Formats: sequence, structure tokens, C-alpha cells
Amino acid sequence: MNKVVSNVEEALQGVESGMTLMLGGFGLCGIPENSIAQLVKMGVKDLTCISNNAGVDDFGLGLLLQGRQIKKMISSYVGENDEFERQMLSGELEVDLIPQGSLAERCRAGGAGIPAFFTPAGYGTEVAEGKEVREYNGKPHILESALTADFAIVKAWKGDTEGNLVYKATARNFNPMMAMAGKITIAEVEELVPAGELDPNFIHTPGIFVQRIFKGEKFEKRIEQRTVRPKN
Amino acid sequence: MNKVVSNVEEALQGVESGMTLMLGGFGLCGIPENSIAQLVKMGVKDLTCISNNAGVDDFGLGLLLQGRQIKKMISSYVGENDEFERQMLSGELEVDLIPQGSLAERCRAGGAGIPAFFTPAGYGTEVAEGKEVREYNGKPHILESALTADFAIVKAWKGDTEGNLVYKATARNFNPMMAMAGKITIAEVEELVPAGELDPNFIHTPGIFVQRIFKGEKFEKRIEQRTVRPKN
Amino acid sequence: MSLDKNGIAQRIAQELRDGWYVNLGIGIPTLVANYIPQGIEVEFQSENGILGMGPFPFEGEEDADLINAGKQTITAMPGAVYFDSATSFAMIRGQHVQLTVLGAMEVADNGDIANWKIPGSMVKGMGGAMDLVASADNIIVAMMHTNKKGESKLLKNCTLPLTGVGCVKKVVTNLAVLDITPEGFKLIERAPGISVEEIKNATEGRLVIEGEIPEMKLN
Amino acid sequence: MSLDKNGIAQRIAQELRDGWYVNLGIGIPTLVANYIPQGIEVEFQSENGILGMGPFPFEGEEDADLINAGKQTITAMPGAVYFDSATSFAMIRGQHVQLTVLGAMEVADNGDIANWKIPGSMVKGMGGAMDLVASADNIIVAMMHTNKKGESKLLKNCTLPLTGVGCVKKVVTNLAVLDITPEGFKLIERAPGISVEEIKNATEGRLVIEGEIPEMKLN
Repeated sequence: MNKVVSNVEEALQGVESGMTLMLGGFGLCGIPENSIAQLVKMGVKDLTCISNNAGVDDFGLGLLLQGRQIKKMISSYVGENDEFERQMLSGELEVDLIPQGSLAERCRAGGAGIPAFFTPAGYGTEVAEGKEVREYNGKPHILESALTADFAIVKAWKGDTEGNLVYKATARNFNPMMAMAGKITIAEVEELVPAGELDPNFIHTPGIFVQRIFKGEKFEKRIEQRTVRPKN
Repeated sequence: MNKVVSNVEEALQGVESGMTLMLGGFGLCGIPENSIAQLVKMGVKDLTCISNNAGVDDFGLGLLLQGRQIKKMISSYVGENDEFERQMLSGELEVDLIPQGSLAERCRAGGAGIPAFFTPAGYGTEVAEGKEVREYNGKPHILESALTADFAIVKAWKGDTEGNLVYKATARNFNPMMAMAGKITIAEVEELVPAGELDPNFIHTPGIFVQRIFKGEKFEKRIEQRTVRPKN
Repeated sequence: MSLDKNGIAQRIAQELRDGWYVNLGIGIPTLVANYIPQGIEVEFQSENGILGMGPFPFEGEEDADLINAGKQTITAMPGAVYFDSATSFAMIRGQHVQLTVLGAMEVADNGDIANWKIPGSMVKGMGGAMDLVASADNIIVAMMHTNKKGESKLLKNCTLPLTGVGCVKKVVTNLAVLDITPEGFKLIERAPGISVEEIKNATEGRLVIEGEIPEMKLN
Repeated sequence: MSLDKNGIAQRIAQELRDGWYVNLGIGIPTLVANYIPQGIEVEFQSENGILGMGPFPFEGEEDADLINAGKQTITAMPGAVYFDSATSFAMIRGQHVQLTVLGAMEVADNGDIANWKIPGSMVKGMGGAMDLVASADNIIVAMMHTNKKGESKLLKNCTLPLTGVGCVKKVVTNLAVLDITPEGFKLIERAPGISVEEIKNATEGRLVIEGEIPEMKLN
């Protein structure tokens, strides 16, 4: 079942203004760089973006913010970005902040056909406002609902022609759950191999969740906080 | 963080009559054979066993049924076992039948701190009796609750001294979720390797979910339905 | 002449579409894999944790760690994936599987299905059937039109405990192909040599017959 | 003399127990990893998806695909595991992590904590903090006793939007170690050379002082 498309243009066909997109990554780690660049090029506007973070001013989702392409961000942490701050304070940008674990679980739920679940995270805080509360094991929990998207755009290390994906180290993060939750899921990969080359025992995202896959042209993989020890 | 115990006796220390156990496996595939044999030897009784199936008459959980060690089975499918049938029809054995996907998700929920979730499975059937119904996306769903156990006993292919586990092929099945849901989780493995030998990128069950690990003495790995093609 | 099990499987295989992921239940549904139309690529999911299920292994090559949901030894196709049961039912519940084919004891003309329990008799459990029927958009039932006593299995109302409500979309039996519609079973095709009258007589539920009913085309 | 950030981290490290999995927040908590007591083995979880986090990489060996929740380049210890964010928070929410250490803007004497939002000022988001505090059984807050204006951060009631309610178990500041009890902050230890009086003056919430309060022992 061949899911390969020849390039990022073909991969993002059908993404339109006003749509809801999920974008994998944590900070700048494991983000679909090539697809984000293409979204900038396409100039689609009024996007609702579900992504744990919002990039930095000149990389990641920051690029879409520069072009005022995002109407609403659904994230857990967004504080690395001046343009974001400006747009949010001026009211140009809607922001829905969600506890990180709830965000991950809500995406998984969206992909897994679980419309809602109870979690203790956020009870007694702003996050719980308007949400149903129920006690389990002597502890209050709030009801959270599933998230889905018109397109989920993820980045993997290796992928095969069937759409099976393998991520590298902590670049996995939100990518697997978002891959599950897209009506159409697009994967950009560093390495694209024929079906059968990846060990079936060690695939992180089964190809059933992926509709389109392509090899990204280049990956800058910018590091947000370069922390090192000196070599002695 | 060394989780290694020297043998099955040590691994199952603390398992007592009346406890709730989760046991991995689907049919006879991926079941913790060595631990089941030890449970027989220990003679613990009145067990509540959460396991997708109940083994066959003379293997797997069937061995515990022979010794009348099980008070209650929580399973999705139990029909391969005459002694099971006899005990159930005579009322000696309580049986709680759960849709397979709900069973898997309820174990995962138990391990993941999600006390309850909505699923469409079982709506309008006996399974839904007494359960809350709520409509999502125009479809009725029922509220299912998390499952946990005093001990979860799983079987893996390879494990390391930190309790990290790797399963083989379809012997994975319920093992990863049950590993998450045990107050104490015991893993029996075919191969036990030092920490650092398993690729950190390709571990199915992170060691944090496992409290005790040991190398099983022998694995019979009985096949329930041997189906083959003739070689030409 | 009414179809045998292979005939039913062959007819159902005509419903397959290129690119579909398909879950086949135990029994007749399993046989569908033998009749995939030329030029069509589908992938089989087995709910115990494999996508890309292949044929039975050659003698001597069975692997106890590689089975399907019927507990049969199988093989994996190139590009296959193994996964845990929670992920497996995430695929099913999340509607990533395009077609589910399963057997039934009874189907009602509103799409209800009963296939897991006969009260008073041995109860084996529902396995994954309740998740499958509650989740899939496209459910085809493969079964004989009547039971061993000759009684219709296509009913006004199921008499046995339900597996799912209003979920079946199509029924393929040894006598006919029928769609479930708001008006009941709509007769789509007849098995070769089977008359509309025979189908009528074997169907207890509401049956909709419009115009000429063509015969199935099987190769 | 009040402690510096490293002193606070060093004191918190004394709370570590052999075999614990520990999540360290950004800032002072991160420093705790530098003071693991001899003979004790703990493993660090970072919620972006690693268990068994090691020290920063040597210069030139940074890997953009290997970072911690503070987005810093890190290394992995032998026996480390990578996993996705849902699994990561399954560990946290499911109480498989024995200790969470995090910073705070305010802590109330009932265990409420506020550390994610200052209304009217820039809102960065809660990240994983709400999941961590709602889930962990054992939460230690690492912070300065007072803010830059000299006002107490140990309050009767939090004034800022909450991150979690009644969840903090212990607070370690530059001045003292305090347990959260039904009666309020219970003074356990004083920083070297800090008097009970100084701690009293710097604490706005209910403070319980019973008997002699020993000085912290730091090496």
C-alpha cells in the first residue's frame, strides 16, 4: 500500500485556510520543518494549530506566526517567541493552553476513538473551568475530550513506503499521537526505505495511521538550548 | 536500578490468596508460563485473574483452573477450555466478560492514571448494563473504568537489568498494558541482558513499569492452532 | 445453487477497494483473503496485534509468537507491523480500519447483530467483536442465510443477546447479498440459480425487493 | 547564611531514596541531579520522553534529537529509554514517578501551588506542571523564600492562578525546609545560620514551630 508522494507540495495538497492542523514536535525537536516551510509558501491563513509549542521567532511555527497565518494556537507552552507574545497580547491570536499530558492524551484519544476521559490534571485551576468534575479514588478528576485535526503533520527519522514510521530519541514526543489523530496524516522523514526494510517489531507508528509520506529535502534541526560539558 | 531477581520463586514472593492478578498473553501466545507454573506450585487460591483468555485445559491459566485456584476471571474470550466451562456452569467460577478493546484500554488506563473513559464498544448490549451512556459525534458511548492489579505478570522476549522489555511479534498483545497496571509488575523473559544492551529507541515497556525481572527457566510456547501450507 | 463458504468469501472479496485496511473475523471471513481481486492492494489487520498478515507458514516454519486472532500460526508480509492490543483497538475504535467482515448468529433488519452468546449454552465471550461492530463504518456480515434447523438468521429483531446495535451495513449469505436500509434488508443480488422467492422464504426480517434482482457474478 | 540555588538543590538531594524515578523541573530542580547521595541510585525522567537522562553532552557531541524538557541538549545513560509524550504522562499520571521537584511562584499552607501564570503579564503556559502536581504523591517545591520585592512566597492563600490544589508535600527554600501539614507549614530545618525568627518573618502562611529546629546538614 504505497503512501509515497514525491515532494512536500504534493504532500500538503488540500490544506486550506481555516483548517485545524496538528504539528508534531517538542520545542524545535522533531518538528516537520519542510512542511512548515511549505505552509508558509502556500500562504494558507486562519489556521488552528495544535502543537505543544509555538516555535521561536524565526523557526518552527514562529514562521507561520510571522506571516499571521495562525488564528488559534492549542499548546501547553508557548513562551519562546516575541511575535507570539505580541499577537497574543494584542488579541490577534487566540490561545488555548492545555496541560502537556492532557494534550498528549487528548490527541491519542482522538486517534483511538475515545471521545473523552477523566484526568486529575488541572483540577482546581483555570483549566477545569466549565469542565465536569468527578471523584475517583478519593481524588477529583476533570473530563477532557478528544482532539482531532483535518491534517496531522509529523516528522519521523525513518519511514517506509507503507507509511510505517520510526522516530529518533526524544524527537518522538507528540508525533505518534498526532499521527493517529489526523483525518489525513502527512509524514516527512529523513530516510525513506522500501516496505520490509524496517523491523516489524520496532515500528513506532504503524502505516495505517499515515496517508502520505515523503522524504524531506533538508533538515536544519535547530537546537534551542545548546548545553554542553567541556571535554577534558 | 537493578530489578533482577534470581528465580521465579523470588519473583512471585508476596502473591497471596485473594489477590487480583493480571496475566499477559493472547491465547497461549506470550503468556508467562514459568510464573503460572509457580502459582500452581504455591497453591494460592481465590485469585481474580485478568487475562484476555483462560488458557486450555492443560496449559496456561487452565492449570490454575484445574487446581480451583481462580475465583473470578476477567477476560474477553474463554472458550477453549472444558474445565473452565464446567466450573462456570456449576457456578464455582465467576466470569466477567469484557470486549477485548475495552479490556486492553482499561488496563492501559489503570497504568496511565486515567480512571475512566468513554468507548462505543458494547453500547446496547449486556456489557452496557448499569453503565453511563453519553453521546459523542452522534454516537452513544459507555463509560468504562480503569483496571489495576496487585500483581501484573508479563512475558517478554528480551529484558535488561533495569526492567526494560522487548516483546516478539504478536506475543506482545496485552503484556505492555498489563505491565503498566500492576502495583507490582513481574516480567519473565527469554533473554536477560545488561542495561545498555537494548536500543533505547526500541523498547516496548520502559523499566519504570517493572519491579522484578527474571529469566524464565524454560519456555514451551505451545501452539494452539498449528496452521501451515505444504512446502512444494 | 446456494453458495458454499468459499463462494460467500469470494463475493465479499468483490467489496474490497484498493488501499483498504481490513479486519477479517474467524470462519468464513478468513477465507476472503483468498479472493483479493487483481489490481487491488489491501492489508489485513488481526486484532491481536499485526497489520500486514500473510498466509499460513510453510510446514516447519510456524512461530508460536506469530499468530492471528484465531490463534492460528501465520506469516507477516513485507511492511508488516506488530503492536500491542491497546494500539490494535485504537486502530479499530479510531476507524482507521476501512472494512470489518465477521460472522453472525443473527442479524436484524435494522442492522443489529448477535454473534457472541447463546443463553443457557456455553458462553465463550465476545472477544474483539463488540469493539469491531461498535466502531467500524463498514461492516459486512458473512453467514448462512438460515441456521441448522432451517430458521432464518435475517430477522425482524435479534432474539439472542446483542453484540452491537444498528451497525451492520451489508449481509452476504449463501443465498443473497443484502444491504441494511431504513426500510430493512434490501435485496441486491441473488446467488446463482436462487430465486427471489427462495430468498423471501428464508428471510424473516423486512425485505425490500425493487425491480429485477441480478445474479451474483463469480468467476 | 541563606542558601544559594545549589544549596537548595543539595538539600533536596538528601530526600532522594534508592530506586526512585524522579522528575526534575526547570531551574533549581535541575541542579538536584548534581548532588545524588553516595550509594543511592535514582533515574531521571524528562517529560518530553526520556527515562535515564544523563549529563550534558561533551562539546561537539550535541544531538538535536536528544533534549530534555527544558529543551537543553542532554545525553542518555546506559539502560535509558525513549518514548512518546502520551507514555511519558502515563508514567507521571499513573504515579510511576516517585518524586517530582519543581519551582514555584507561590505555595499556600494547604499545599496549593501557583507557578505558571501572572495575569496581565506574558503567559507562557503550564507545560507539564499541572499533570505533574496533580499526579505525583511526593512533590517538593524548590524556591526562594521571598520574591524579588522581599515578599513571602509561602502564603495563606495563593494570589496567582493555581497550578494545582493541595498537592505540595514539602518546600525547600534558601531559608528552610518545611513540610505541608493540616496545620500549615511545619518548620523542619533552618538553613545554616538562619534563625527561626528570620523564617517567621519571611513566611506569610501559617507556620508551625515545634521544639528545637535543627540546622540543615550540608557537606
